Amino acid sequence: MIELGIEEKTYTLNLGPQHPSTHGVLRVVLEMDGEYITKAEPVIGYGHRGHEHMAENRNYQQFLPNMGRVDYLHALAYNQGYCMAVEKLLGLTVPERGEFIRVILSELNRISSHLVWIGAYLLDLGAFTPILYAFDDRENLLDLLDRITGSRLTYCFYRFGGVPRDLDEEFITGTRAFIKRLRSRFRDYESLVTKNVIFINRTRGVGLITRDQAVKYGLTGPTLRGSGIAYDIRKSEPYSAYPAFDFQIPIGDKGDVFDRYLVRILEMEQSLRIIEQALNQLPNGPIMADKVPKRLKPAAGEVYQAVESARGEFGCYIVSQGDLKPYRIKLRVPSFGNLSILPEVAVDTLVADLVAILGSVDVVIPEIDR
Amino acid sequence: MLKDKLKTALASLNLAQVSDGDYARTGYHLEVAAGPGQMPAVAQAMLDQGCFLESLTAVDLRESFTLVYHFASFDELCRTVVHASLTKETKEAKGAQAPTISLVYPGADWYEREVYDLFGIKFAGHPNLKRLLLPEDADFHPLLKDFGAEPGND
Amino acid sequence: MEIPQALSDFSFVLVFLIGAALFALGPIILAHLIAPRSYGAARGDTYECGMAVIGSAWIQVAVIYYLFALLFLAFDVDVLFLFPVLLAYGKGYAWRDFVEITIFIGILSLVLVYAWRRGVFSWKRKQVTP
Amino acid sequence: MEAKTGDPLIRLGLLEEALNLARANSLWPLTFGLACCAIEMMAAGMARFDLDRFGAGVFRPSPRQADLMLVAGTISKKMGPAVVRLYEQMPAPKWVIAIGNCAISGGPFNYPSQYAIVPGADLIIPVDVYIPGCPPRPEAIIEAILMLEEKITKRGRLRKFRDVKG
Repeated sequence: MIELGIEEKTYTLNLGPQHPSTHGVLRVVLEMDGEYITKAEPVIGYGHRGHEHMAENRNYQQFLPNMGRVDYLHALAYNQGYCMAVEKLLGLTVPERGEFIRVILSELNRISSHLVWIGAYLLDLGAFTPILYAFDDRENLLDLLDRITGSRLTYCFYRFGGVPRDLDEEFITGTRAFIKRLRSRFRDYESLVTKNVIFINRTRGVGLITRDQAVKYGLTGPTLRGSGIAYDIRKSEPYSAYPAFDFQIPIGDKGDVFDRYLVRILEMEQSLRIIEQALNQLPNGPIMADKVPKRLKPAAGEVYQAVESARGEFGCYIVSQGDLKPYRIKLRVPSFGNLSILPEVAVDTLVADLVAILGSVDVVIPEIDR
Repeated sequence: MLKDKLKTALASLNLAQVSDGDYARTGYHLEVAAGPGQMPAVAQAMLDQGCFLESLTAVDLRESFTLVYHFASFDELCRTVVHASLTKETKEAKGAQAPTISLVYPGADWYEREVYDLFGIKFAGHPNLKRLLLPEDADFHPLLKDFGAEPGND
Repeated sequence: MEIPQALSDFSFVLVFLIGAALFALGPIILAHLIAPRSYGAARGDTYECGMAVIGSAWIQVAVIYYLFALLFLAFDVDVLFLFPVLLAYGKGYAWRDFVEITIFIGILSLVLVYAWRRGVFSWKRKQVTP
Repeated sequence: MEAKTGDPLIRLGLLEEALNLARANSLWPLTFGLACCAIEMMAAGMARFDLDRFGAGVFRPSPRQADLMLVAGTISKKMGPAVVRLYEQMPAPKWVIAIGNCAISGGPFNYPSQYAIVPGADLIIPVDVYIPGCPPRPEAIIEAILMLEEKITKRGRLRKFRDVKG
């Protein structure tokens, strides 16, 4: 090679903390040769707020609001995971109506999380219209959840032993109307995005993830199910009232970005089916376990409770030494594992494909950084 | 059953304790206690049975650390927890050390960096053991028990 | 001293040049005077997502970008030639002018066709065999 | 050099007022979502709450084209220098709205042994309007934009409604 004075060097670029397609404050340091990426190293910690340190300085009830702010898109799953872990420690059982209400609200929250993802992801790929549709549907959904829980995003609604407020008639009719309306909107998403040639060309065959890569990196959730592995905590480790409903787990076949998108769309349909069945079979009875002690002093021991959140398996690992404050709480967050595969998948891809891959993994940064 | 296969696979490693877990109360099917040195072998055994590393964390028990590894499997419900206790960095003993398992599970790379960042436990053989969450120039480990424990607000 | 006739015709060009200069420099000077000032240490640095720039951009850039620049150049010069045509268009036989222009642009767009066939525009994805 | 906005060399009253009226009604916010409040900021920009009614819906990713920084979320210590850098790289005139308790005072994450966050955006950059809430509802973000317009044009557009006696 003729020595031209400018030596052959890769170009280093910050896909930095403030970037529209990183869905928050994630920084990816890219080393590129022309348009092709030779090395992509995510740098996280820009959203670190120290939830686990806070857990050790608060008693069990005081840590509940934190649960809504770890993964604020599917906050109710985190509430459910944490409450069920503490209920396991205390040996509390939630009455059946309480479990049904938890499932209904958590599935509604999962749909609102997928709608935000569809909007933000298509925005990354340059399509501005889908986010308007998605957020319009989401606003209707948030009206429902707002009626019952009182907040729109960072829910802190579940209590140890059940649910503090019951569903009222207007919520039930509103939810049934919402289900009908969203089902009719799926055709719009179908024609707007799924059959969109540009979207297919940008996502088919991009960012392939195989099964043994998934095992090595501990992927869970739609990112894993896109590669054809039907691992969903609601089915493989049934909890709460999920055994009472029949629903499928959609899986992709090739494991590329398009399949991960398709899995999330089909999953919303399944969530609607769950909500419908839950509303039809809603038992009456108490919504809160009766004698729940005010000052919780669970016995010493440790517990691990896994729950299926919109991004994957949220595991709440609590070590208690028998006093008011938990000794240690570890939040096993799905996006941590899902993002750690990015350096391996992003090698030799175009920068535009990296944006597609990063979006398809659906990360929420304060959840990764905790 | 996956649990029995795991038991036979782990039996050959003469670990400290391999016992059934009480799933209803703790959420574990298999509880294992191992020395930190045996962790790469345990991780390899788990990977051969198709289990994935669910989470890796540490608990600061004031006089010693406990590394907690969770393994689960995609196909069959069987959650294994592995406790590895670690001496703390005393005046004469070298810093708390544990061999890395990121060569077996590349996903553990970040988990170990996070444990190093928040606890200060070093992992021997880790490709790039740097801080993961805190800024590079931070000089403290926040999740240690003696770090800023507040007066009880119960 | 009386300015010769030929030279005074150039005065229009002079006025035109001065007008152009004012038109260009005017907003810059105006902004310098009446716009509020912003101070800050990193004000002048290149914006890269809130981070300091790593390494320099002065490296060997991939050759594909050079080809794009060439294609742009071909069409840029092409437009330049169309300006004089503007004045003389349609004076004589309009059809003759139209045919001439299409031939002229057609030949130049052969560059585009050639580049397309040679695959300059297709960003080949390195098929990552998982 | 501390990050701040200086006054222009020549101050023409009438011109300044006209410019401020134009600036107030065409605020271009910088997309700068840090945490949960970013989702409420997006919801405020979308169809139902629609910031475009106030000319503030054009979310610009680059600070070079933005004149309003919406600090939406918790500023962690690792992110602090980047926030200051972004503020400095925005051309004057520029304003900052601190959305949510975390941006105002560290919010739920501000307690004695906190080690990871900057308790409040005004410690590092000058803030014009604060919106309490965790997260504040999109209507509150719209009210903040109106209050900022009031601050820029020094004319009480919002004050008329506020003085209506119940």
